[in-house]
Amino acid sequence: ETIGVSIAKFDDNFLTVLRNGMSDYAQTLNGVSLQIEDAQNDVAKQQSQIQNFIAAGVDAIIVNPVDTDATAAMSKIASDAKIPLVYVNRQPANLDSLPEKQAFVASEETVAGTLEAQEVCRLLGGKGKAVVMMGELSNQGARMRTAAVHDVLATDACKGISIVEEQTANWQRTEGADLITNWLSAGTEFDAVIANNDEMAIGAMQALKAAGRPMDKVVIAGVDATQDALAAMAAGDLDVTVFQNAAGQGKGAVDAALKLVKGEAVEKKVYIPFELVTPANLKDYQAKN
Amino acid sequence: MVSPSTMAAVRKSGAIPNAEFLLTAEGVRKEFPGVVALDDVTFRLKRGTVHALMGENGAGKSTLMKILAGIYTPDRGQVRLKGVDIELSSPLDALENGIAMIHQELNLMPFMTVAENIWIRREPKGRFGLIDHGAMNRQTADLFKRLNIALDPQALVGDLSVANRQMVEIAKAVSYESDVLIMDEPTSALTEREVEHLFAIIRSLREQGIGIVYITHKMNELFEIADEFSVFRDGKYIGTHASTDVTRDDIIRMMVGREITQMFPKEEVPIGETVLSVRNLSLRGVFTDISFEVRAGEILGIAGLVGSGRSNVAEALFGVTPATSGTIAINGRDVVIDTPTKAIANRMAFLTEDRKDTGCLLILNVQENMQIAVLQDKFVKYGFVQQAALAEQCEDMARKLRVKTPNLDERIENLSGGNQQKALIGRWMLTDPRILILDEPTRGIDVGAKAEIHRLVSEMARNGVAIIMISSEMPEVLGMSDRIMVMHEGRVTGFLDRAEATQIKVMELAAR
Amino acid sequence: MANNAAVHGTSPISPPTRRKLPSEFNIFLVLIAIALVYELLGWIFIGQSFLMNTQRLTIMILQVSVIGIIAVGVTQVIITGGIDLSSGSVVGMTAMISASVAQASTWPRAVYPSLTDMPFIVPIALGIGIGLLAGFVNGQLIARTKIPPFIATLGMMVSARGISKWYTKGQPVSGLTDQFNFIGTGIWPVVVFLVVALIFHIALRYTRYGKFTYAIGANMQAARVSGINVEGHLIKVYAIAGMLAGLAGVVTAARAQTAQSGMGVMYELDAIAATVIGGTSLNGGVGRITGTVIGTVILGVMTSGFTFLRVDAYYQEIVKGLIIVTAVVVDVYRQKKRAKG
Amino acid sequence: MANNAAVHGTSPISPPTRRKLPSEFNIFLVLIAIALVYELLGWIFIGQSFLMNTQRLTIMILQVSVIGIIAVGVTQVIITGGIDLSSGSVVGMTAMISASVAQASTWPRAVYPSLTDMPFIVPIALGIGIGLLAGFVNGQLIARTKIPPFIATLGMMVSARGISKWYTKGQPVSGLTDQFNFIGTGIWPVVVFLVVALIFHIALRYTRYGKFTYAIGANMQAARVSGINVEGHLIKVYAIAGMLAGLAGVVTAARAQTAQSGMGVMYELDAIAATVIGGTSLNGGVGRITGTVIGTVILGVMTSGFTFLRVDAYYQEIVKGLIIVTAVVVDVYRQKKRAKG
Ligand SMILES: Nc1ncnc2c1ncn2[C@@H]1O[C@H](COP(=O)(O)OP(=O)(O)OP(=O)(O)O)[C@@H](O)[C@H]1O
Ligand SMILES: Nc1ncnc2c1ncn2[C@@H]1O[C@H](COP(=O)(O)OP(=O)(O)OP(=O)(O)O)[C@@H](O)[C@H]1O
Ligand SMILES: [Mg+2]
Ligand SMILES: [Mg+2]
Repeated sequence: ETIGVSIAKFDDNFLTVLRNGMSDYAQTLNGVSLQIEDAQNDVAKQQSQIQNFIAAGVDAIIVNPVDTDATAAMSKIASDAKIPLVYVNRQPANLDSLPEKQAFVASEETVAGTLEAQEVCRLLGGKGKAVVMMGELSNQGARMRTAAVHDVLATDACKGISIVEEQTANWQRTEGADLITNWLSAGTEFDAVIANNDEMAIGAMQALKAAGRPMDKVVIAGVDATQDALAAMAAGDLDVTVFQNAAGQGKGAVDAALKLVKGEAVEKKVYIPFELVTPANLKDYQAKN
Repeated sequence: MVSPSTMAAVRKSGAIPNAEFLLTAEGVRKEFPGVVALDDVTFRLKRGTVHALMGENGAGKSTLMKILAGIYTPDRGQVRLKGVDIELSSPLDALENGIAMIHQELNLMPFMTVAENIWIRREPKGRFGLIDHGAMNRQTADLFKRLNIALDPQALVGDLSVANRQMVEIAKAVSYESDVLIMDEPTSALTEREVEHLFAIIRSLREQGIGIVYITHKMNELFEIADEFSVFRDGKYIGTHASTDVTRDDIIRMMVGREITQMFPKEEVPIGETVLSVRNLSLRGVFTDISFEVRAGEILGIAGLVGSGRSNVAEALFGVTPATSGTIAINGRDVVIDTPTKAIANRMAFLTEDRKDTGCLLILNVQENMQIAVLQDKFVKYGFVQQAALAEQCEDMARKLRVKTPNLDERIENLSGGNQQKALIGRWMLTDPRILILDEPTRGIDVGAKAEIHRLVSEMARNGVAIIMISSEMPEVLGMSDRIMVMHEGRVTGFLDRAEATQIKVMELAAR
Repeated sequence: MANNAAVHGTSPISPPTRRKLPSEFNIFLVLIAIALVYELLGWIFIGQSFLMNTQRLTIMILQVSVIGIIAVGVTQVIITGGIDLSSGSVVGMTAMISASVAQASTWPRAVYPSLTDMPFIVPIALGIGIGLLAGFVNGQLIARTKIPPFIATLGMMVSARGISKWYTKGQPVSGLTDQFNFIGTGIWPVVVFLVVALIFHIALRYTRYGKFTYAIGANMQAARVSGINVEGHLIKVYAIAGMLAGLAGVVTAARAQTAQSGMGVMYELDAIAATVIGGTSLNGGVGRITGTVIGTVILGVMTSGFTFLRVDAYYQEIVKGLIIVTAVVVDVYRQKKRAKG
Repeated sequence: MANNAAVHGTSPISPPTRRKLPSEFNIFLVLIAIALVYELLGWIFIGQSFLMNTQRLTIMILQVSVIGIIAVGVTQVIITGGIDLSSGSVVGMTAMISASVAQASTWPRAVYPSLTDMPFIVPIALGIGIGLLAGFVNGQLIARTKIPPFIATLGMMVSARGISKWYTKGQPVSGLTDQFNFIGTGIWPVVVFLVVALIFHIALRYTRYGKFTYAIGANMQAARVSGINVEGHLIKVYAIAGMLAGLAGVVTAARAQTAQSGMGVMYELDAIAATVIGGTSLNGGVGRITGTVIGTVILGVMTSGFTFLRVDAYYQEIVKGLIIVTAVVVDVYRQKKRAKG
């Protein structure tokens, strides 16, 4: 079987792990080949890729949506062509009305924000000042994680933590570092950095070090548990991250697609859980991702 | 065949081959798409002479010179430098072998200083191998002193007038201390005074044994400066003679292949009502208090030295750079003209002095060039251009003006300068103007075409058009004008009637 | 033609009768060549025809129709000797704004709950209008302040992207009415593209608007002296380019059935590439819409071909860059050769 | 000008000594103005000084030093009348490639396990070399095939981005040696930027390389007939621009202590903006490195100011676009005024 895969963005660390998980898994299966395309964060390009897949006669399609609100149109195109479709990682807006032979495999974004914020809250003892670094503003993951952070910090246990600054660093490490430096130079004081992803958290960490701030005075939290992040945690610089099982999602998506091709039944929603990573359980994750 | 670099090395060593001719070209052929620019052409330059090249526009003069200067390579034929066969494949080859050229079009870098322009690629170096700007400026000052040029070495070339830029080109060419100096129409932007200056320079170079090729369309210059001349026609070599052996009419016959009886076919036509009347027109810092009138059928010539502000007055009249004060009245009614669009609406037309910068749409074809002004208010219905009717008009006009082109779809940049000029005159004649302003209408134009343009201007005057003609060529102003207005440094210094006007009187007013 | 020469020439050198092919012909050959290479490789490696597949033929053009709509405007701008870097951002901005008044009342999170279920003409007109406005601002800046088009439109590019992010604080705008979505379905985007191309093909070749556009690009100063209101005309051209980018934004939103602030990123470069591949000169004065259409189709064919041949995504971009360059090199080379021969 | 008229006349009057301000002076005033506005707003709204803060002064320049390094190369390209769209992608590509030979042996997943713990000079030289090569290819394309620089470098932009994604299949390259990371720490990037700027400031003003660069941009035909090897020189200029983009890539990787294929996206536009804000003309022939440095600093001051004044992220881009345009408008306006007065 040939499966066409459209990934929102190739140069995204997390999605790279997911993509590789997928192709590594496909190689272990006999007669399954993947045609992976880069949608370059462009909804229209993604839609076109699906149509190109259909024209090329693939057996199934896996989509990591650029824009989760644009999935209705894609679902329709695939179901009109009677080709199975699996969404991965990002939750399609039409999840509750997915046509026949379509499914969704992911983790719940809000969980990432929640786990991250709860751990920060715990480490701070429910009191202090935090800064929030957001991913690209147009990205759903960024918005949902940020919203979850707000929700957690609004709970009774964590009300004592105030968000003193909130800005975007576009998922980027250097932008994260520059943002922190700009804040420090403005005299902003904070006890925790809550970042939407690890890259920005690492940038924050670098900037704080460069400014000579002791790392044990600041709680730094990210999401993804990338190799760099785990290394930083091992060094004692990063305090919190959240493991999203990218490879697991990729494998799940391929499995679901193959089942749909064979006409077997598949759950509409397959959730791969997020897992909190702290220095305590760091060792369990160093071999993953 | 000897390589250019070997020859250059020989020249540097000071060895002087004793050949009769400095530079020769034999059997040269050069083709451009659709045009044979040169066909089996021969040219020989003796040392210590000024050799003029004559020929109509498009005869191939510049093309031959560009071959000698290493810019084009000939399709066929042989170039010999001091008796040695050589293939010049770049301008650098030519320069290093002692061939320098002043091009027909100015070739300067406007944002660089005079000194930087002159010494480009040969800048004096000082400490650490860095360029020594002080030395470069001193070198320039020395050169200017030798050539008696009064220019600031540190001025930006872009701030200079066309005439002064031409002087910079001349100084630059001289600075190469070459054996052969090619000058392609160096005086087309100069007035009498700088021309005299240039001739002095040329004479002293000739005495040093340098061979000079001199291209011009001005007959009088030929007899004043050239020792011998060669004539080309339609890319073919016609002949070479000593300039003392022939008369002006002989040369014209060789160039054009027919007689031109009347150089300035000015007709006496009845002068009508006042069409244009200008009162106290001023443009701050440029010209002041210009007042004059032009009547139907009248040709008003404007004379003056280069930089006297004649072109600026024309531009102000046409709304290109509107005047800051003063009034313009047409047929007795005051009008406000602050854009060319309004000028055209008032049935004015303006042939600008710089064909390349403000005239031709170089990459468009001849018809597109001719029709652009008339489209302002004619041949357009509901926004659509009435192509068929317009094409016919353009064909007619091109035929009437004898524009030499394969067809009207030809890019105008492939036409010779004179034919470009005729097409531009056609552009304005199509608008059926009642006031026509011509700024240097025959600059760089050959004798035949010049006579034709003059005939056309006369014809328009006969049809009642009021004409203003700016010209730096004295015979042209004297020959064509009913009245001459003379300007000096932005002011009018006097008017002369056709009957009383002489070269001396005009010069007196112009230099006052 | 040969007759004319005799008429105009004072001495009739009869020119070699040159049969003139339109300049887009070159690039059309490049298109055919690319398609044939794919066809051949298809038979060899995939055992399928590349071209004999209506679905593929449709998607080839469908996927670039938005780029094509923009490119029609960009072509006009480039013919005047300018450039428009803002079109991609204007697509994003107009997609957001027009979608925000195209939402169905059934959608729970409408941007303007009181403006739901509008007739489809309202969001379309609004999108086009906003695009027009953005283009008008570009034109005003360029014509009045004389700053380089590159900078004026770069400023607009950055600002318009900012506006589209700010407009709903990054939230996508979804739940659009079926009426509105309709123009994005099936081959409607292709139809819109071709109609727009046809209109401006005619406008450029047969109207005064077109003649003035070329004249300004060929020599702005000469155009001014010939009576053209250069400033006014430039404003028109940039406004039209903006309007078309606005239309492209509407089509993009309708096609995705949602609007998102990141829409249209880098489209300006694809549109410029399509235009230049199609033979329009970045120096101004030269270019045709037919060429631009072919250039656009080349981009589409290339993309479909990659998927068809299962070219690894990592190589696609590398090869895409090569093809863009090669197409223009071939064009330059053939033109030079024709000029010589 | 009244004076000048006399100068240009034939009568040899000695020219009035004109006191000349360098043309970057305007833009320096713009920089001061922006800084003062922030200072003022700072006291009013934040109750703090904007400028009296060494940390902020450092980050202002640090955050744009990579852009600045690129802009030094881009300035030279633009002076020749060209453009370089590939610099951002070249940053990404060289960051990836140089980082891949800068990994420490302690890192478990090195790209080339046999090439770990290399002396820092190896990755730096490799990065610069790859950049040089990319620029050389740009130059060759432009000089030999005569395709427009916009297209040649657009092709390189797309291809180089493709290469950086393909190189490790999108995997980031981390675990770099401390030696290598060192040049990205502290104010080293600023030092690199300023040294590069100084070198090319001297090169442009006091060497033949510089004179040729200006001459080609001012009038390519004139440069050619003056004996300059225009093609050869253009290749040099593009190669140098590529080399500086390569250096910028190395610094970026060292600063982030990792390399990712998405690095440097859109940097080319920031670099061009800095260059043009600094007074370099896109028409060629005019421009100075000092201006470019000021233009770069303006971008940095602007960004820091936004954070300082807590400008909402959604508005930042909108305002950034406005500032870019305004800076150039002010410059154009002041130059016109000086030309008149
Ligand atoms: N680059 C070119 N491409 C095409 N045709 C050209 C080119 N250069 C010159 N020609 C043509 O070659 C012929 C000779 O041109 P050339 O410039 O040598 O004439 P010329 O004698 O110098 O004329 P003028 O007195 O007008 O300067 C003309 O018909 C001209 O149109
Ligand atoms: N755009 C300009 N910038 C600077 N100086 C200018 C400009 N235009 C004209 N001048 C100067 O104004 C003066 C008048 O120029 P103008 O061209 O009107 O003179 P002219 O008598 O027509 O001379 P020419 O025969 O060279 O055309 C000259 O000194 C010229 O250098
Ligand atoms: Mg000539
Ligand atoms: Mg004049």
